[in-house]
Amino acid sequence: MEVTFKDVSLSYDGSREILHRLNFTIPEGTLVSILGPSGCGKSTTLMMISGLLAPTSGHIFFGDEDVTKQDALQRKVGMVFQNYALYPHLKVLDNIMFPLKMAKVPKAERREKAIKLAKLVHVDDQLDKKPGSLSGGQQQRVAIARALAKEPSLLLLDEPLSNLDARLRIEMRQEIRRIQQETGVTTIFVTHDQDEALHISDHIMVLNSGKIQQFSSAETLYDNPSNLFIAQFIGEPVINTIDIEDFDDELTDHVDAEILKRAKKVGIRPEALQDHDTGADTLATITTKVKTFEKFGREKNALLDFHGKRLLTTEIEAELAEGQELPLYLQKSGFYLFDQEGTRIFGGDQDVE
Amino acid sequence: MEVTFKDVSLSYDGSREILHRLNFTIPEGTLVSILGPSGCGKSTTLMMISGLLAPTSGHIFFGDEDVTKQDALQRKVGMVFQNYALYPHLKVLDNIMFPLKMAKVPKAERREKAIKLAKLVHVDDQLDKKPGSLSGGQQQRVAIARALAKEPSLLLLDEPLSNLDARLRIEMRQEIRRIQQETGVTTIFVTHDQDEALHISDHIMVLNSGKIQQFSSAETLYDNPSNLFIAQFIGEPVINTIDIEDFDDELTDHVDAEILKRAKKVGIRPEALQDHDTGADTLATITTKVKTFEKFGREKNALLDFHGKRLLTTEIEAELAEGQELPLYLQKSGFYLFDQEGTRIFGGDQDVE
Amino acid sequence: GNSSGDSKAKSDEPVKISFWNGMNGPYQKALKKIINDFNSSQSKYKVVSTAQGDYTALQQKIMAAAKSNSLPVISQTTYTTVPDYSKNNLIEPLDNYMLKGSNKLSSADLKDIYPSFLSSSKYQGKYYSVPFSKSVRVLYYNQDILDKYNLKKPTTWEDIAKDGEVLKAHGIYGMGFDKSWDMEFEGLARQAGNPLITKAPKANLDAAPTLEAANFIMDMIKNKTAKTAGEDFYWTQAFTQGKSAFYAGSSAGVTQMVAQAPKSLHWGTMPLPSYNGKKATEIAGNDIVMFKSASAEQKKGAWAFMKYLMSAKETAKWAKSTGYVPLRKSATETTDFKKYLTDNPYNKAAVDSLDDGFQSNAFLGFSEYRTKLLETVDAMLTKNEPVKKALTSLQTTTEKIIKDNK
Amino acid sequence: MKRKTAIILRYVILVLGAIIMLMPFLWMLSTSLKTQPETVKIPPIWIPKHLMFSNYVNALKEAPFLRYFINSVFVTTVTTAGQLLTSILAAFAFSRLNFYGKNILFVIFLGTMMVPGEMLIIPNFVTLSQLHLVNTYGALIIPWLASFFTVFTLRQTFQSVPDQIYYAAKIDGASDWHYLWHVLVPISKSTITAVTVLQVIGSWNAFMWPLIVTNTENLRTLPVGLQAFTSDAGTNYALLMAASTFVIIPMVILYVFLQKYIIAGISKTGLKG
Amino acid sequence: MLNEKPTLKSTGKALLYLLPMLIITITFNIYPILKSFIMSFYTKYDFFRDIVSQYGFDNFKFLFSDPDFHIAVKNTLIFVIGVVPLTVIISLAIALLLNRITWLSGLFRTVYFLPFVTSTVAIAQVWHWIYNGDYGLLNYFLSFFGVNAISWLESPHYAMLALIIMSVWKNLGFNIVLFLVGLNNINERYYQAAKIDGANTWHQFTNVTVPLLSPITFLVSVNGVIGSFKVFDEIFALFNGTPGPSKSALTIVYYLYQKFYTEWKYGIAAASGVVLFFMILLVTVFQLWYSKRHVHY
Ligand SMILES: Nc1ncnc2c1ncn2[C@@H]1O[C@H](COP(=O)(O)OP(=O)(O)OP(=O)(O)O)[C@@H](O)[C@H]1O
Ligand SMILES: Nc1ncnc2c1ncn2[C@@H]1O[C@H](COP(=O)(O)OP(=O)(O)OP(=O)(O)O)[C@@H](O)[C@H]1O
Ligand SMILES: [Mg+2]
Ligand SMILES: [Mg+2]
Repeated sequence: MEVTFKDVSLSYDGSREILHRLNFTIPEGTLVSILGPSGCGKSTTLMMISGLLAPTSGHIFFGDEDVTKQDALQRKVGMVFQNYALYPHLKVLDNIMFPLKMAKVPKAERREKAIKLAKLVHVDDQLDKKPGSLSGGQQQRVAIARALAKEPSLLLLDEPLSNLDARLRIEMRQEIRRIQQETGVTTIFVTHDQDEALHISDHIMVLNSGKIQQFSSAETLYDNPSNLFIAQFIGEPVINTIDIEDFDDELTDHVDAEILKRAKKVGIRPEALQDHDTGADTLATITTKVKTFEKFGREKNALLDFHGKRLLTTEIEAELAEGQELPLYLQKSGFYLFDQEGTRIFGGDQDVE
Repeated sequence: MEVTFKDVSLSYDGSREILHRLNFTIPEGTLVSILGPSGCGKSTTLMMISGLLAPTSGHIFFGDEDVTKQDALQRKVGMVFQNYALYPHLKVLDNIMFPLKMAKVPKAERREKAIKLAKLVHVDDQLDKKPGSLSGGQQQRVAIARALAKEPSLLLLDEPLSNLDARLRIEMRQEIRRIQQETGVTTIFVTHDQDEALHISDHIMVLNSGKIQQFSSAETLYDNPSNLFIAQFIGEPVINTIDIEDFDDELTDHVDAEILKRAKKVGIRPEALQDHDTGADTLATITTKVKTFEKFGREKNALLDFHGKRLLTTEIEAELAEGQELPLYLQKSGFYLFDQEGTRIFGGDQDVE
Repeated sequence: GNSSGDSKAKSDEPVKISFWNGMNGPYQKALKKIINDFNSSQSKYKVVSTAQGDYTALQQKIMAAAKSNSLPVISQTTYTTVPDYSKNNLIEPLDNYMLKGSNKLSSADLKDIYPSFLSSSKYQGKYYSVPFSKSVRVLYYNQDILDKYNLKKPTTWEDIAKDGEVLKAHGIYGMGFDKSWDMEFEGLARQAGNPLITKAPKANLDAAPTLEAANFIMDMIKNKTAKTAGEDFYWTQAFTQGKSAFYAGSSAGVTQMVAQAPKSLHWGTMPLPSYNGKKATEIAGNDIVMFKSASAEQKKGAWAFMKYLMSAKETAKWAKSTGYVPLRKSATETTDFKKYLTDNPYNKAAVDSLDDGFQSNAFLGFSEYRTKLLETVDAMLTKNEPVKKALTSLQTTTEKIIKDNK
Repeated sequence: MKRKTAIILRYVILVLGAIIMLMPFLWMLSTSLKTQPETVKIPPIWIPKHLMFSNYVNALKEAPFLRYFINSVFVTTVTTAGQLLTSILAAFAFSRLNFYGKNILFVIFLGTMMVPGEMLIIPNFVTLSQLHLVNTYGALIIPWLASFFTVFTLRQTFQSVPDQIYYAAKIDGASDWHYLWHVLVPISKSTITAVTVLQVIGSWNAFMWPLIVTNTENLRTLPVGLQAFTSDAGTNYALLMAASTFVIIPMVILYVFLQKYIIAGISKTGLKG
Repeated sequence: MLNEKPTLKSTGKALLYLLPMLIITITFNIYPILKSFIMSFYTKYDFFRDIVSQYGFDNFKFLFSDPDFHIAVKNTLIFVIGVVPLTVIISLAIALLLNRITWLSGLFRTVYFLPFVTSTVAIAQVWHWIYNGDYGLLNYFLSFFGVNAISWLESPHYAMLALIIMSVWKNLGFNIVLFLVGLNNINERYYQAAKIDGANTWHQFTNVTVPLLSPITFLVSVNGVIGSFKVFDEIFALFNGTPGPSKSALTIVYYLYQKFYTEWKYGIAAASGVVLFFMILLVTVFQLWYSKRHVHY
């Protein structure tokens, strides 16, 4: 099912608009992640797709059909709610079976299917419990199983893995991806975990303050952030951002003067600060001073001082002493300039949007 | 406040035991994270510390005082619940002020304090809303503010950041860490995010199936996993685990024969498979065949075939062709042997537990 | 408690006589006026009346007060409760005041009061109550119907039955009864030869005159020449709508009839016709009793008040302002009262009936018996139970009630 | 289209139902404006020829209604407030506290509802008289300060409040007492409003009891005043209905005012879960 | 604590909460109830002076052999079975409708509550008119369906039905209010989940509303059962102080009332009260037992 928003706006109270004229198309059979800061309108968007919330203005299409006026029942989507919304009076098994019961699947079959799904999400040892006596993560998994049980043509998942541990999370996201690819169900996945979004999705939509910031593939998002917000939002550790004024003339020879004039902010990904010359990929050289050097597990972070500003790099192997001077090689990939409005004007692949 | 568990067991229904004879001490003024798979008993442990749940057997001490029989009111801890548990009838501001009201803080003062906390967690623009019209992440932040308002001597946080986006999450955990260090409040932090646990905590307790697997610093956990479960649970990507039988004689010269005989499983961290000899750190050499090579953002993963088993490494820089033969150098740090019961018998620092 | 405490009142203050009653609205006002008159007519006693709502509430209240020793000095009640009250030693026989002592009723007084009132005040040879708010059964007739179908006012019940036959053809009933016709029934039975229960008491419920009376009424009803009010309870409404030529109802209903009847309707009242050459009409209403728990002083005062109520002047005043009947003959003979009757012709029939008035004999278990009687009438009407069968079974039940209460 | 028909159907059913529900009320209003003959017209008439507003004036003259009104307000207020207090406390104990004999005590209390009130009038009168409370406001109020129905209703609502909220309150330093008044009561305000309305009306309309335990006009309440229109001779319906209207109008106003609280509750958030 | 067992301390604390209620209830409910229970064993008794000269089971024996009491028990049971389910179903249905409209909802809610405040005299009058055999509204409606005029209040066959209809009607307002409260306490999110799961309006009702409303339904039905067993006022109003044609509306409380206040047979009245009490208790305990399994708090 292809989902299209045409100028969709929403306001809960009729005065403050939460979403502003959203326009997008989610192609049939893809898995799209929605990323964005807390409170930006992700859940609201899902609620509108599901039909539980009607847009204040604009139109929603499933394929060619305008479904704006259809209610949730008619739209027949599957959904995992952010707060799970399990039926408190039903046992786990009955919760999972509920959509099947509504679809009038014969009893034996629905039972079998529900048990299969319970196994998939590892709650098959909790089938006789009520949601109230499950752990947070178990509840969440039951909610996933319930949504999958329906085999909808559109699956909406609102932070479905937020309460699972890292191992299970990876397993679950792989399962979701597998099922999605096997059945070809269009899936929209809200997450706050970028890694998850990067691994699981065909496309990522980044929302902020009720507006779409960028809607593209994971790599594009990372390599070609369309604005400063995206550059800062995507990537861990966060991109180094400093003012253009903090540079002396390190950039003059390497960037067009015209562009340099318009530029306001400089973004440098931590891995774009190499301790050795990489040849063609190197854009410029800067000199920094080591402030701290830390190691967590496999990660090594060096915090550097550059003209009084902080820079972080992850690319230094050897242990460094504090205060040590360090020349660094700015890599082309991972170096961006942004103008007054935050739009990217240099770096990345200019053609890709 | 130092928290001590002595032989604490718990069963909800009187038949199935959820926690088995837990023994631990959380030193005063530290921040301890509890990590563990979903459903292992993390929330249950917190509930017992807070006094909302009485242990089936065993004793709980705050400092020298046995508080087992005290209820939550007497224990005066602060807590963020996994499901937030905000008061549905109170506005955000009143929710945050509630503990202050109970503590009979004068009205003006409590208001001021609550607004300060609301700013800290970025919900100061939502003060007049009821919890029902907040987004998931906003609710969670209100819950954090409410718990902090109380200024307890013991702070319990049950996955307090699970619904926040990456940026906010980091900001919040840093705030929590800062407040914890400034006030010296003993803090127990349940999370499923290892990265979070590694960054924020003084010690990490790993629970599984109601038993403590290891309680140590973040590095020790990573470098010296006390058993196979820990080794597999901690670290991303997950450690490579293969049976000892899958080795021919690559290890014979490097590991004590006695130990090799007892060994059952071999654990090799992805970064302990280097493509070049590192000298003293290299333990042994193996030959593998490249299966796939992937790149996500900064990450490069090579999947290799070793005697028909899968091995993953993250240490290969250059792009590799499929099927290519590749000699790899097994590093000492990151190579472990585990016996039948899963206990580590080789690798890591044997003295550290 | 308003009896014992108050009796020790200082000598210069009047003795308080508490008086409970079930009078409401205009009746309550009329009563208050008479009490005020009494209170200002002397300085020794002060009657304080309390309206206790309807009779049901009044009965419950007396029961509760008796149980908690907080009875008033006097109270309104139906005379049929006298056997029960006296058995439980709650009420004071009035003989010592009424027949003896300085303030007794003279023999002229006793003769003047209608005998039926006096006889019902007497239980087991002693007076226990004095009559107070009394009404009788009278016959309402619709003059318009009589004129239209050339009928005369009936002199006998048989006339009514005959008129019924005439009117039946025109869809009009001859006679209308209230929901239950037990009062007319008892009247007819007496005229036929015996009261339903004798003073003894002995039940005559399956005696021939009783059966005759019941059959007479039931035959009319089955014949559709008479009808009971049924769900309407009183036939008043139906009468004002011209559904029947006659209606045997309470004289207390006159006020209501006046208020409800359309101005265009010509109607009147007359004493119930005779049957078997005799006349009898049942008296209903309430008496006043004096409770034992009061002090001697209060009792004396209470008697003074009772006597005052029965005086010709006051009873006439009471009758005029309420529509109840006066208690003595002399009260009806004053010019003042005669003028009242000319002004209010509808009220005349009641007064005219008084000479033929009777009241059922009260005995222990009377209310239970009365419940059964009403049930029996109801069974004949709603279950079509044969008269004989119904009354035979009522006889058995009543005999048992009488026996059980011996 | 389907949705529209559903809405219309709803209104049609509701309007039909409303007519049946309204009938006695309209009857009361209409009768209160009739002349006496009109009140007993067969078949009944709904719209009187002349609206007899004078009935109201006349009705109010029949009894000391002002005094009755003040008594009613006083007795109703104190009774309702007291009853709410005792009931809230008891309902809390039954819904939240653990104690020995809880179930048995609950059934015993429930048992008190199973005995017809008609049986209690006399013994309670005796008790009050032993306490020297007959013919005081105390007699009108004290026996009604506990109602197990209210306890039961509140318990059902209190029990629906999720445990998590209770825990959160405990953590926030709220004792059971504070939890009750700062959390449970405000959360349950729709139920509390509902039982308040029911109790106010019950107390306002009480008839038999005030009659029995008082002996002076000064202590009597409005429903007693309605007696003025009934007697042996029949009932003056026009005046009775005028007075009845006067008696119930405060209740209607109260209900209109409070009904939005009954519905508002915690609205969308809800309690369950 | 969540899994705490009762202790002496917690019991003491609970008692403090229960105390005000206990004092009143013991004095004005439990004590008189016990007294009347004991009274049911008095066979010779001076009520006013409280002198008992003989105890025994005669009062109960009398009841079991009294045909009137049999009728009363039968009628009471018919009434309860007739009234309770109807009241629950109709008031729930109306509450649902009222909950689903927005336009004029306040007005409708008030209208449906009015019978609860309207004077009983007016109610009795209107119902007399509705039930009137000749010109009654009900017969008028029925005549459209070819039903011959029924004298509702005068026929032993229909009187009970008439009583049931009026009682259901009279109790609606009150129960609608309770159901409205209950409906508003159900979290919207369960309906959202149910819609997503493909539940149509009916299925939402049976799978979300019914189970989550069960505490209120339980309350309404327990209260309804108890109240219906005790029916009295309605009979008095509808049948002008009689137990209906041919005792067709004679119920236990009516019987009790008659024995107590008009026949002064206190022992028998008390005994009938005891029988009634145990009948209600039986049903209520069954309801409690059922609720343990089917009521979701
Ligand atoms: N109220 C309860 N009654 C019965 N069993 C319960 C109850 N609460 C939790 N459990 C069970 O106890 C175990 C531990 O639950 P707990 O909530 O402590 O897990 P957790 O470690 O917090 O998991 P998660 O990360 O998913 O929140 C689970 O198997 C759960 O099903
Ligand atoms: N029912 C509601 N009434 C009013 N405002 C609401 C309501 N629900 C959400 N909002 C507001 O709308 C905005 C968007 O909420 P939404 O739940 O869509 O955020 P979100 O992107 O899902 O955030 P999170 O990641 O924290 O869940 C928030 O500012 C929130 O406060
Ligand atoms: Mg959300
Ligand atoms: Mg948990």
